Amino acid sequence: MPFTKRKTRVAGIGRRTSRTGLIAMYAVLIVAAVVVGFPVLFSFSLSFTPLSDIINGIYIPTSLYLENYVNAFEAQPFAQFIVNSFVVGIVGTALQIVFSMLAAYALVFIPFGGKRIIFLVIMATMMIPAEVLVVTNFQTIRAMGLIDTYAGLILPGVATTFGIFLYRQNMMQIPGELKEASDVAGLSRFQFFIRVVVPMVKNTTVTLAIYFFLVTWNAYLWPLISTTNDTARTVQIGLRTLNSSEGMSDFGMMAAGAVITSIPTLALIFFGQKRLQEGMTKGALK
Amino acid sequence: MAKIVCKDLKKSYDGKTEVLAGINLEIQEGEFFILVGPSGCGKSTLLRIIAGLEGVSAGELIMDGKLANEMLPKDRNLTMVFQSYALYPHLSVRDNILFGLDVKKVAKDEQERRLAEAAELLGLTDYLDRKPRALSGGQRQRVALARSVCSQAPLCLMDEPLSNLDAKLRASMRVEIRRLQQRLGLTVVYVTHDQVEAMTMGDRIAVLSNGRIQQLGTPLELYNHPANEFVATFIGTPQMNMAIAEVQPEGLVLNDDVVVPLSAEDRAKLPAGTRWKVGFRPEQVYPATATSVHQVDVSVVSSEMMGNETLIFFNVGSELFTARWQGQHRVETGAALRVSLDPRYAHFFDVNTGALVRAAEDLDEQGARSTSVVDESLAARMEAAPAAPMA
Amino acid sequence: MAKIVCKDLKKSYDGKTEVLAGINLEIQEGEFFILVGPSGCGKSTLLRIIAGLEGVSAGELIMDGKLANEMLPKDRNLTMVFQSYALYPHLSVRDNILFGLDVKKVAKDEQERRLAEAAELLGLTDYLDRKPRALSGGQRQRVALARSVCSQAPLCLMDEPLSNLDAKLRASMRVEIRRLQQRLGLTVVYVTHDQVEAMTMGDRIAVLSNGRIQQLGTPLELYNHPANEFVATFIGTPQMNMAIAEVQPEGLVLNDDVVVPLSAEDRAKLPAGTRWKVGFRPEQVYPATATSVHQVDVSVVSSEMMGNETLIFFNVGSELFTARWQGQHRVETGAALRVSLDPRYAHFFDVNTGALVRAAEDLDEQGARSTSVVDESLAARMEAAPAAPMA
Amino acid sequence: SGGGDTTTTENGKTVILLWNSMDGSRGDALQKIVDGFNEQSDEFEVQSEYQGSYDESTGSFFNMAGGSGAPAIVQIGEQNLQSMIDSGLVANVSDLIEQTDFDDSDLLEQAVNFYTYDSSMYAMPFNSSCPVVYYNQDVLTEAGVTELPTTFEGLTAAAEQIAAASDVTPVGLFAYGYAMDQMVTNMGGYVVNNENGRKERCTEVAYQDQIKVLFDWVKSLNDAGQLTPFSSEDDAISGFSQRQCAIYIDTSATARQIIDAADFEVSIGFLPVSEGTEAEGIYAGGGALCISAGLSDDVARGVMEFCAYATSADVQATWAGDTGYFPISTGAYETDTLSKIYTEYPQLEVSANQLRNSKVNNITAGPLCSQLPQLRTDLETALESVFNGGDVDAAIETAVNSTNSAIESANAGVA
Amino acid sequence: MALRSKRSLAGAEAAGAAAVAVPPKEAPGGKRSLAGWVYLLPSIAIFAIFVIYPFARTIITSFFATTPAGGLTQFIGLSNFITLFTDPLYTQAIANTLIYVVLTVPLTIVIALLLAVLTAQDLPGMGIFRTIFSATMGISVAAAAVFWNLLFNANSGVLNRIIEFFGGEGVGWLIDQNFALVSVSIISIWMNLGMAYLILLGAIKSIDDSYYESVDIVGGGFWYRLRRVTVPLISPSLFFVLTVTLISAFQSFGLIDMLTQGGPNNATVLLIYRLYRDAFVNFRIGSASAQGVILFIVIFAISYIQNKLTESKVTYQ
Ligand SMILES: Nc1ncnc2c1ncn2[C@@H]1O[C@H](COP(=O)(O)OP(=O)(O)OP(=O)(O)O)[C@@H](O)[C@H]1O
Ligand SMILES: Nc1ncnc2c1ncn2[C@@H]1O[C@H](COP(=O)(O)OP(=O)(O)OP(=O)(O)O)[C@@H](O)[C@H]1O
Ligand SMILES: [Mg+2]
Ligand SMILES: [Mg+2]
Repeated sequence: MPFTKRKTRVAGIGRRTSRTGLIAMYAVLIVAAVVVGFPVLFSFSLSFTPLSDIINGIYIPTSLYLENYVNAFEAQPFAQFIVNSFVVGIVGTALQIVFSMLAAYALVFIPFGGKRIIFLVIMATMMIPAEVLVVTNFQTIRAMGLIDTYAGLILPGVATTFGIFLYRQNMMQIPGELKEASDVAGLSRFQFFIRVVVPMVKNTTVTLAIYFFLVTWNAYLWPLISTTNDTARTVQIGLRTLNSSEGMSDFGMMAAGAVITSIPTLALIFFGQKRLQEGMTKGALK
Repeated sequence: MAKIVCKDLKKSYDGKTEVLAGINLEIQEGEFFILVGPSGCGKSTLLRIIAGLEGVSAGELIMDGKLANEMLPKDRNLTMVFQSYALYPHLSVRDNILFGLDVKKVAKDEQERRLAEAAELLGLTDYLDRKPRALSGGQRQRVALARSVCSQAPLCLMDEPLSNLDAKLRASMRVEIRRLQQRLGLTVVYVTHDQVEAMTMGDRIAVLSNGRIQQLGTPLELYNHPANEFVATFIGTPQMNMAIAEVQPEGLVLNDDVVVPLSAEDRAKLPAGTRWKVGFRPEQVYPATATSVHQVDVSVVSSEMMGNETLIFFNVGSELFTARWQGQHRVETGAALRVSLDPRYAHFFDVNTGALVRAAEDLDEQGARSTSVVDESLAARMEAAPAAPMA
Repeated sequence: MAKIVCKDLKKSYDGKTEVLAGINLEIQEGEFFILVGPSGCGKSTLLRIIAGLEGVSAGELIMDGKLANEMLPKDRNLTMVFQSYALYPHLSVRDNILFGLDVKKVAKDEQERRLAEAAELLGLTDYLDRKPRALSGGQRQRVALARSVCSQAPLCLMDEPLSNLDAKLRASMRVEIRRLQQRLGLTVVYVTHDQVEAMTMGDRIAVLSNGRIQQLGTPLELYNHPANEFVATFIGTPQMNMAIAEVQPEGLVLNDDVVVPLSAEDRAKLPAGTRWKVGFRPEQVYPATATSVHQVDVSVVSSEMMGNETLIFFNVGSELFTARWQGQHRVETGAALRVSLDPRYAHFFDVNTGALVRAAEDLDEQGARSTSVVDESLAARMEAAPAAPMA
Repeated sequence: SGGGDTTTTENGKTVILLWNSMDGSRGDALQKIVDGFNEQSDEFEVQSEYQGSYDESTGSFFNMAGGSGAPAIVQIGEQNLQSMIDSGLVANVSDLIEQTDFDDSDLLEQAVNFYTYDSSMYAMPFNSSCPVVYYNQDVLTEAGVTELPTTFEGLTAAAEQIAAASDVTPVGLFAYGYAMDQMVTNMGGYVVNNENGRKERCTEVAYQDQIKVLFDWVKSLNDAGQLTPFSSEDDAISGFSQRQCAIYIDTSATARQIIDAADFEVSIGFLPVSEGTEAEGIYAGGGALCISAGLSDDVARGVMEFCAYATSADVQATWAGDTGYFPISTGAYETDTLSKIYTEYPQLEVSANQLRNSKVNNITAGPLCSQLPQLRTDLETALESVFNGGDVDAAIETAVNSTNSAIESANAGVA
Repeated sequence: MALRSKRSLAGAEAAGAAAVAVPPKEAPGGKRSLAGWVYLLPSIAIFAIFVIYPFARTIITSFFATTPAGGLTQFIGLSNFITLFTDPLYTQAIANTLIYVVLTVPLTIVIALLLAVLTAQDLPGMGIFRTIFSATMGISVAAAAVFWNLLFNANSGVLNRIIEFFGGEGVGWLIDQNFALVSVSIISIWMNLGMAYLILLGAIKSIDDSYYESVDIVGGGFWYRLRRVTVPLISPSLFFVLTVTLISAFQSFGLIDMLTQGGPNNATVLLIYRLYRDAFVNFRIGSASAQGVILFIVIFAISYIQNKLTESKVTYQ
């Protein structure tokens, strides 16, 4: 076995595909890419187009028109929102990572009664629609005095079924011998966790970190409900606020807002794409 | 004092089938103890019980004189080389080798010293900063061994530690491990399926099958006095040729087919009874000479020439017999062959129970076939063949 | 007609290092062709090029007389047994074996017929409905073989197909594969690292190293006339003992240490020159007799008794030499030993290039050491040792 | 702040927390009012916080009520009034008016009418708008329509003329529940029973006859191919701007944007009634300010002070100019600010007049019903089914049943 | 690892078996301990407070009549449930939801699978394609609604302009009741594509080359490879994606809220959207709670059935 990192050469379509096959494949891909990418590119284009043009069906900017962005930033404290989103995203992500990791470790490596039930209950929570929970959670958060705080925004989401599930799948792939070898070497349970399990699930951690960040960044209902003012609000609320509920929307400004809120996440995907795709697979292997 | 004592040790994973059905053995301090047996017979299970990674269902495990059934692995002061290496993929070779030493509060410079020594010994000095994934299978196995060496625990358990090395490397590792064990006075329990390792490395071998120890003894005891048919066919390669033998007026009839003529002297020497299972080792199926008494004529099924030796296959009844001769011999398939099957070299087993009735003769009291290399007659015999110039 | 012809075949994965640096060979229709070589030498690569799974960087690959460089794998009408089995975990053994036959439009009843035959042959009949994961390593490998058998393609490529079987099973599979190949008249290209397989199964062996074919020939040609030092040490186990030899007045000096006395006749027979690399096979390092001319006294470093043979290690200069003697011989470490190192049995290699200067003598024109088993003198020699009753 | 405790700013002003639902540019306009108030007040500081839609804001208010961080003032939509009253969490504004000597004489009576139940006002009117009919005057002129129609029949006739004269589809509509119940009111019908829930709590809808007139009209247009259904308000606005239709119905709050964006002349007319009936007028929908119950006297005073400021003539005039809502204080109509705007955009005055000309009775008080959002959704659904060729009676029946059952189940909770 | 779970299962069976030869014993120190709970505590606590507790309250509330603010006023038994099931609009919401799930889930997976298959190989340009196809994962519902609204507007939308440019006839994407659910489904597929694509791509890339080489030698074509090799070998990932997509389809509320609000003619009222309206717009908390319970049961049941149906087809390596 060569130990160099090998390229995938035959997966999917086959290495020795005929020329016409290859052309067909690229054609399909390009069409798909245009279809998938179009909404985003189109909005990007709109964000530089004046509203009067848009209403009259002109979607391509004729000049570098930045007014929409200026308007968006003027209409909403986007800078503040972006900071909030980052704080909530990063802290929330970190906590979700830690919580899921600890829980998965217990589920995989520590024998104790009731494990199976616990796991099933955790899985079942995924099926509870979030909409029925927010009102009660709002009251809980309020009782804790956490309205309008980052903590209030973050706390209800720090335990995630998805994270526990993915970590569990990943940890189950850690050979039992590694635990046994450290038993023999005299490591405690926590030492094994820190020294072996945490580094070994690194890929999943990266994956989940990106995923959690995206989810937190894109969350809408809870941030809206659990905040009453702009101090802790996130970009999605800002975007929502741009959208006028009565009368006509300023398409250009909304497109600009949508672009503003999407840029950090798109950048994350752009740079994290590879890690994501590696780590995501882990969840599927039992 | 015995290092490890197993008293009627039983183990079942599912509460139904007993993987170990009552193991009794004592392993002495400083002994190199080998466990062999067919795949799935429970070798790894026994090793893991000794390590404390697996509980016992019944019986006692005594280590250093103390009942150890419930002792935690880390309190047993041992080290283990896992069949699958158990290397930590995120740690460098160096950290893998030193894994756990800090927990045992071994000082940094002492760690470095041991590391240097072990790496040197196992030829890993150049690889210390690599991750296991960048090592070949053989190198990985050596890292696992190095970890064991560094830990310097007095008891070392090894589960097929050389299985993934190529022949050349395996040969040198055999020598190194044995040397190390002797130098440090380690007690080693060693699982293998390799005949050569079993025969050359161990002080004693236990043959496990069906959850029980079939035989326990030195390598040569097992080879020369196999306790039963199972051990006889398990030890030695190519495996021992087995046939049902019956004494008849015309001689010893093998598998109702081949008749080995018997002299009166031969008949007198046969064990009690008239029907046995008999076993001939392939290297004791000789070509018949003009003076051979025990010659039988067989027809060659096939042959394999292997450079330094030739295997010749022929049928005895429904069984395929193998003869193993030194040198290269061109034998045509279907050729008639006259071989000598001397009952002196045969092992006799009870035809029902498979228990040994009588081992082959021609062995000294320790079971070896000759005593000293400076014996002139041996030399004569050994060189006799090639010394005669070819026509 | 030659089935496969490689003309100056080159392959590089990264455009820098050539994994194959110009391979020339012809494989005949119906031939059992074996590829051996150290790990990473390009055996699998060559096999995959023949299969069409890998392109060539330069040179020509001709199959059935047609240039095949760009031919698609499916058009080559061959079958391949992968080193990693390539069994589909979601398919039962049955479906794994039959995999691909539907693409080839083989009728259902014909499929069933082949399946039954292959399963029978490989002892898989009881496992047909299992999934691969419920099989042991050996059984999996047999399924991979069965798939190949069922496809009945005239060319079969096998990449270490027996590596995961235990010794007993491996022995029987060797025989079965060879038998099958002969019955169906298949052309087989077979990669292995196992000496026994290489020596016993192949019509011809190619030894690959450094991207080139070091030698191409029948197993015995390679054993008896190794083209160079590499082949000499690669073929044969334990490996050939090598030493630098120099003719001196007192005899042949090995590694500036051991002096082998030479008779005038010996000197006359030496190849031209005064300094070579010489190689003695372990089984030709005999104990010296009273009449031995070529005796040298050595001191035993260690020995391994293996039931049917004993390996004795001693130093010649800085090199460890091995002697391999039949039978069990108790040899103390440090004992003085007088062995015979007859230059007739030595292979001589050019000290710089390693090329063979002169092979060992004592070989018939085909390179085998004796011709017929019914030769009385052979029998005498073979049985001589044990026939003499022990004192 | 509202609820229990009172917070003050660093410079000692009492904080009045205001929850609003003014998104987009309207948010800026509201902030302007708040800033204006804060500037002139030494005692109070209003802090305005956006809480999503009226409905979301109302929900949050329910959850938050009484706790710290709860607002003193919450802006609601007309559809939330009954729920607010039911919750018991809002103050009786009439009482406060009395307590604080607030001068309510200038408030538009039509607006007061809507927010009053059982002779108590439960929210301070603030931002009102109403649906109107928009016309592409160029197309009308081209087709020879000289007068803006005021009846369905007139609209049909105009549509036919347009269809004959140009290739523009005459009428465009989107499912707009608010416009529909306003039209019911305008035609003189009760939207819900018990006199629009003004006599006692409503138990079912009462709009059937008027809605049938409307739907029949829509159906006839649709069958004649003279109707373009739009998917949303935005869709309708751009459709109208791009001459995909010549006539459409939308809120008056959009008027300025539409007039600005269109490259043709835009006219605005009253909602239609059936021929021969007199227009009853409309109710004052839009937003209003609810005041949290149980405020400290101090805060309550501040709240009313803010209300006084926010409903004052000048502020309302500016607000109207900034947003398109029309002023709810009569004085505002006399200000220069507004007359300037009306000079520039005479169309805006038309929409204001529609409200100001409305009669004042229980019909034009508008529906008081906790399930008003559901009622509108059901009407929208019904209209969409008519767009899609569905049977008018069946569509109405489905809507009636759905709304009635919603009202029943909601009433069970407060009974 | 497989052994580990087998062992515990075997242990459980043994406990129930009548005649036990030898009782299996845990490894020393492997005794049941409290340690597991310590590690689980943070997550369990959060789940208990923010999921289980509110859901329990939801279940209780579902049996009550409520004030708009959610106060319980009167125990009414199953009345909330009965009202729902006699409401034809609710039944329609069930039907819509099922149609929506059937439209989105399989298509999302099939499209994601095809794209993943086509881009799994390391050919030039694949990095760009992979980034584009996974990008939708980073788009929030709010942003997606903005993007697609601009495309789908029946009159001003670009899509219809493009269609008309090519001589076709525009479609009332979000307004035509025959198209609205399909249109929303298209957006939903677009949104969920990214994640499904990434997971499947990863899975395909981890398939050993030799499986494909084996097909190469036999000569199976694109569909044969897909059907006989790729799909079965990534079946665990497919299963995972199916489960996640299914659950999220049942819970996709944002798009509906922002694009169609359930219209036209209730064509896009999904269970979750109806729940949202009743809870957050109509303030009928009791009914909304009942809907929450129903939705949970439906998701649970369908996941369960899905699990049972596909279980045998999933092969873990
Ligand atoms: N965790 C387990 N649960 C149930 N059965 C087990 C478990 N581990 C091993 N077994 C069974 O116990 C028997 C003995 O297994 P063990 O691993 O000890 O064999 P082994 O002698 O080491 O074989 P090999 O030479 O193949 O390594 C086997 O039949 C195996 O199937
Ligand atoms: N896809 C690849 N990309 C780059 N290098 C490769 C690739 N495949 C093989 N190699 C390199 O080519 C050389 C030959 O590899 P190959 O697999 O043919 O060896 P081999 O003779 O089969 O070895 P083994 O006995 O270990 O199977 C090795 O050095 C290996 O690292
Ligand atoms: Mg084992
Ligand atoms: Mg290889």
